[in-house]
Amino acid sequence: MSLLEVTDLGKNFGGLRAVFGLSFNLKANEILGLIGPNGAGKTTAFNLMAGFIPPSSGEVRLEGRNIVGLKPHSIVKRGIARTFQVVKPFRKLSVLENVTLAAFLHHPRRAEATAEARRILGLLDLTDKAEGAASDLTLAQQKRLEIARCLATRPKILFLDEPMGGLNATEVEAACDLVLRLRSEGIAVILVEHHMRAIMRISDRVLVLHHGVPIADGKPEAVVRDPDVVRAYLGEGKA
Amino acid sequence: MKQMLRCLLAASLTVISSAALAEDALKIGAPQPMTGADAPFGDKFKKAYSMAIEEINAKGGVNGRKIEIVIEDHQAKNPLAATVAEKLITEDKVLILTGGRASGQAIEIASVAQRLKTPYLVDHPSADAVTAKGWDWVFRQNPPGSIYPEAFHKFITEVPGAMPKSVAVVYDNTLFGKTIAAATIAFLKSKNVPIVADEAYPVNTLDFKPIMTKVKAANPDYLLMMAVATTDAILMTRHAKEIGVTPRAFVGFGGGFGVGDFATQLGPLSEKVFSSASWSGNPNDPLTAAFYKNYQAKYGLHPHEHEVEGYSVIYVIADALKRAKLTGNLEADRDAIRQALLTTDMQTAFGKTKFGNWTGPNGDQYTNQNIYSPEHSVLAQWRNGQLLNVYPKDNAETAYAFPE
Amino acid sequence: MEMFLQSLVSGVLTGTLYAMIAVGLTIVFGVMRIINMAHGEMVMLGMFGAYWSYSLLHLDPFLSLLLWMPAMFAFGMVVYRFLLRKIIPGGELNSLLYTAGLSLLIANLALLLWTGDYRNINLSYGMLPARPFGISVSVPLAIAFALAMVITTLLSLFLSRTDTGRAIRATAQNPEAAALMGIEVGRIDMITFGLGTALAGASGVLLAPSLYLYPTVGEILIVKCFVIVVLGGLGSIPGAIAGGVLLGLVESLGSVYISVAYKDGIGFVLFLLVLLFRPKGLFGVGRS
Amino acid sequence: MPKFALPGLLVAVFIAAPLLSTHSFVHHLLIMVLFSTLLGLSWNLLGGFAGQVSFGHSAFLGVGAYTTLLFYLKLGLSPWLGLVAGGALAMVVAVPIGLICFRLRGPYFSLATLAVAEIIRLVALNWEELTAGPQGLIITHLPALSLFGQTVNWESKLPFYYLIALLALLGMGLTHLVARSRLGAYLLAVREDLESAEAVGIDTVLTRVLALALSAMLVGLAGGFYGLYFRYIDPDAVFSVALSVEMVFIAVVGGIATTAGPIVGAIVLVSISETFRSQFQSGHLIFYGLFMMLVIRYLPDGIWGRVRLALKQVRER
Repeated sequence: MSLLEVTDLGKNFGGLRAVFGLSFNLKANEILGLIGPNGAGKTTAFNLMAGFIPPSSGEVRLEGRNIVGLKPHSIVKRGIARTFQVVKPFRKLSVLENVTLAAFLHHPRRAEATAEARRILGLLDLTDKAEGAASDLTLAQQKRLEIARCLATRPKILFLDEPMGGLNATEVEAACDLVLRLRSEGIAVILVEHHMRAIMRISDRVLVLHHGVPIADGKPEAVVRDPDVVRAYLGEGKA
Repeated sequence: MKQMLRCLLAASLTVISSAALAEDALKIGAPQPMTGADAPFGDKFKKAYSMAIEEINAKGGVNGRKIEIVIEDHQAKNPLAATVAEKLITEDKVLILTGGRASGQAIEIASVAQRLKTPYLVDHPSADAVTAKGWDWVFRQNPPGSIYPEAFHKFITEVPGAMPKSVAVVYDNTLFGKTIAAATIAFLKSKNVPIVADEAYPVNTLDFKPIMTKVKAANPDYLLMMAVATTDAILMTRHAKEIGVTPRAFVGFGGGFGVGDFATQLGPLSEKVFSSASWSGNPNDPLTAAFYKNYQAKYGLHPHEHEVEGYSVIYVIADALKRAKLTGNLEADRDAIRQALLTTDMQTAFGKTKFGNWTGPNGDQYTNQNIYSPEHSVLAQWRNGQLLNVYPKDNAETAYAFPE
Repeated sequence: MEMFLQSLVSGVLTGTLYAMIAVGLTIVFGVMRIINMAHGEMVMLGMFGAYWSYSLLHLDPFLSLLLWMPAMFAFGMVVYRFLLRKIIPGGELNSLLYTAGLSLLIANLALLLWTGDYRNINLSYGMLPARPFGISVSVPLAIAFALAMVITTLLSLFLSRTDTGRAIRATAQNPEAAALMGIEVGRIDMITFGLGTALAGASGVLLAPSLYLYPTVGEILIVKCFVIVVLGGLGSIPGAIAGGVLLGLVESLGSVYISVAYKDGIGFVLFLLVLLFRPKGLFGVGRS
Repeated sequence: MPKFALPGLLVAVFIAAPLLSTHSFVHHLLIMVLFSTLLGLSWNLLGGFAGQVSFGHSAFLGVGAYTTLLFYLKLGLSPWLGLVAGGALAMVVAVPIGLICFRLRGPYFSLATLAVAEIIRLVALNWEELTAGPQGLIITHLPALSLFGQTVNWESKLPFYYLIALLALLGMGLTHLVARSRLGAYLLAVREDLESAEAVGIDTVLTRVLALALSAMLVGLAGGFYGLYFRYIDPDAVFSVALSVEMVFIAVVGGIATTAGPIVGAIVLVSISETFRSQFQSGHLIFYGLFMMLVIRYLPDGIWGRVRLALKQVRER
């Protein structure tokens, strides 16, 4: 049984078809790259699966149970955590408090939640920033903070929305290493990313969306050679 | 914490300092709205009180002592009315309270006065409850709300052919509007007059045309209108006429139907509109006529109901103060004033005043309510921009006329 | 049928005037994210302006629009420049409470200066209503309606055809981007607040011959105004117009066919219903 | 400092305060201060901590006040029981209101709460069989209460003072507990960003409804106190928009999302309005408005918020 099974997921905004017929499986410990040109519906797909937007059709099964219709927080409780394309830390709160809030999910007592948060900050190299305000972090640090928040909810699957966006080369490297390390700790990852080199390096599989419709699904090397994908990226008539 | 104490200290100091004024004058307290939407009324009463007090003090005061009025602003808010009543009684040490302006505030003041054993002579608030709760320290000169339609009831019963064949009743959903509507609807029902429209509107309605279209469709013989707000009274009449409601008679209940603005703003539309009020002024009475003249001379304004009430209540208080044996002991003096009020029997610009216990038309058991209240009710009619009393006959300045 | 038509006409006429007050509030919100609690007082000032120029200078209130709109525009800019500018970065709640303080200040100053007496303007041509098709239409209200239409049209032309107007719309959509594009957001804020105040003043002038004026009249107008603006979608001008007319209609039809006593309640229920199905109002898209 | 020093001191001050003066009007002012404190505290739980700015809190005040008085006047039950029932009912009423209004955000939420409060006011005004409509409810006599063998006479001020002191302490205690608990942390998260809060597993609707319910309970109790102390309620007085706005003022002047802010705000606002009123018969609201503007302009975090910030800076130096 797959960890996550998505069947025929779709969403219409008014008359606009944002996502259509999205189906795929995610195995435990897998890293799936979700790519596609701007406006292909990647973030919408995240929002649908994580419960932030109700889908118009389709099913999302986590360990065999349909999670469509659940609120985002219950989906988090069941093991799917996400980050945001534009980072959304709790700006006025400290870094530690940001993570503590997430750790409360499994540790109702404040002392325990704080201890857990400190542990996770340590894993992500943010310990020395713990007491500072989240808004004072660099972008790369804020992206790590969001991942730290996710980890504190003990996810089975992580949805990362452009974790490398806006980062420099060294930071991208570090982010790739981080994702691989998370996988080694038993977390499956779906990431939306434009940084193709990073995708090629860390993904086990790549799924390509175009105009909301999946057009390719397979090994990274195979997918980038797929004529449909090339056409989608370069535009009609160029291939 | 320090800051807290300092503020408290500051608050209590203000209280104490303001209490130390004018030791020997006899003090009357009056909570009134001096700010906020009701401020014009507070101002009317202030002018009226001051005039009466100047007159009395000019003639040597009460038993040689001057009288003084202490006005406190309650912003037309009930909790503040209780606050300032408390302050006037315990800090300013007034002998008696008057004023209040609206019924909600009057009930708060009455409740405080009763608890702190200080007489409260009500001059204007008209809710029946003020004198119907058995509060024996509370007196009222003006008639309660349910008396407003009294003259109208007499008129339709006694004048041949005046009994309406059907009525539409339009009233505001305040205590004032509802009390009068209830009293008159009960009376009309007892006379088997069909009520063809019964509409309660919120105060400060900007557009009466929809309601009046409905009234027009019901085609009533009489249109009865109740309004606590002057603006509603005028706008309602205007819209009724503009829509083309054509009953045999328009009858208004409430101060707004009797003020000069009613005629100046409505022009010909005001012609022959009736106003049934607890008090419409009886210019045939020499005291009232003199007050009108003096007030006009002093302030350059034409006084109405509020001013007469405020002016004459001071005379009632001065009369009680004169008869009470004052010893300088506050508690004993307040009780003496209460005793004196119980035996008040006098004539003022407002009419006759004598307090007693009796039963109102809606079944309320009044305590210390002016027993002449039913006689104060007058039916007046607008004629060529002038409000003239038409009924009962004793007060009439001219004969009543039905519109063609 | 006559009853229905009459309430319809009444509703549209009053609704349009509501709408015009609301438009001023909504553009200020759209650009500056301020809920201006003193907006009702600006309407009140417009009403008193019309009253004084009528009673002292015998200027027809509708003509005095030419005097009071620019005056209120300048007044709004002054208020922005000296009182509001520093407050806006403090967030929505603070600016809301600040303008609530301002509204108390203005209303009570007016009370002190002009007393709380009820005043009105009696126009010679306003005594009797016009009666097209047997429906009673008050003449001053009809003139006000027409002028409100003209002003709103001019406003939308200004916003779509002029550079300043376009800059205002850009700032409303995204102040950061507008600033990057070289728009002086501070100047645009000042002009917008002036514009909002001028519109409030103009609606005051237009309403003056039909309503009573007194210093605290703003209170009853502002709550209605909020309902309209939120109903239509904060920041949306077409929304404010639709919301105003809708509220006017609901109040007038509701008081005939449902209950006058619940007239205001019907408006609020409608308001909640609309928000439940469209949480950002009828025309709301807005930025989150 | 030992753990119970500060609360102990606070309780001591509350007990001692009225004994410093024999003026019953000073007692009245103290009661007004604590009543305002309770209002500010309750608004602050929702508006300050959770950032959900309600303009309709008088709805719960009214529910509390009507429940208390109806318990006594219509059912003949003890008004003290009614007070508790009022708080409880306000809490119950808050749940559906929350579920409706929390679908909305920011100013939309604020105005929806105002609309709900106005609708409830109109119902209270027109449902005469239950509420007596605009006539309101009047208490002419409060039965003496027997407490620990002592007879408590409600004609004097002190029993009311200690009652409201108890309620205010309850409010402060509750605020303190919430601020330190998981719920308090969740409220801050909700205030900062609803989507992020959901993303870390916080049920944002439940969290907000909970905050509203607690807040409504406190303001419901305050309403019950209002009814018993002022002895007269009518729909326009207890369901008023002005009262809702006053609650916001108290919390903001004192300092949003703090435990001590509302009491500071209440002391300052009551003192200011008393002082200005006794100095100027009319026009004193001008100064009140000016004061509000100055506080927000120069102390945007409120008076207590500013003091706390200063203390923190001193400590860090």
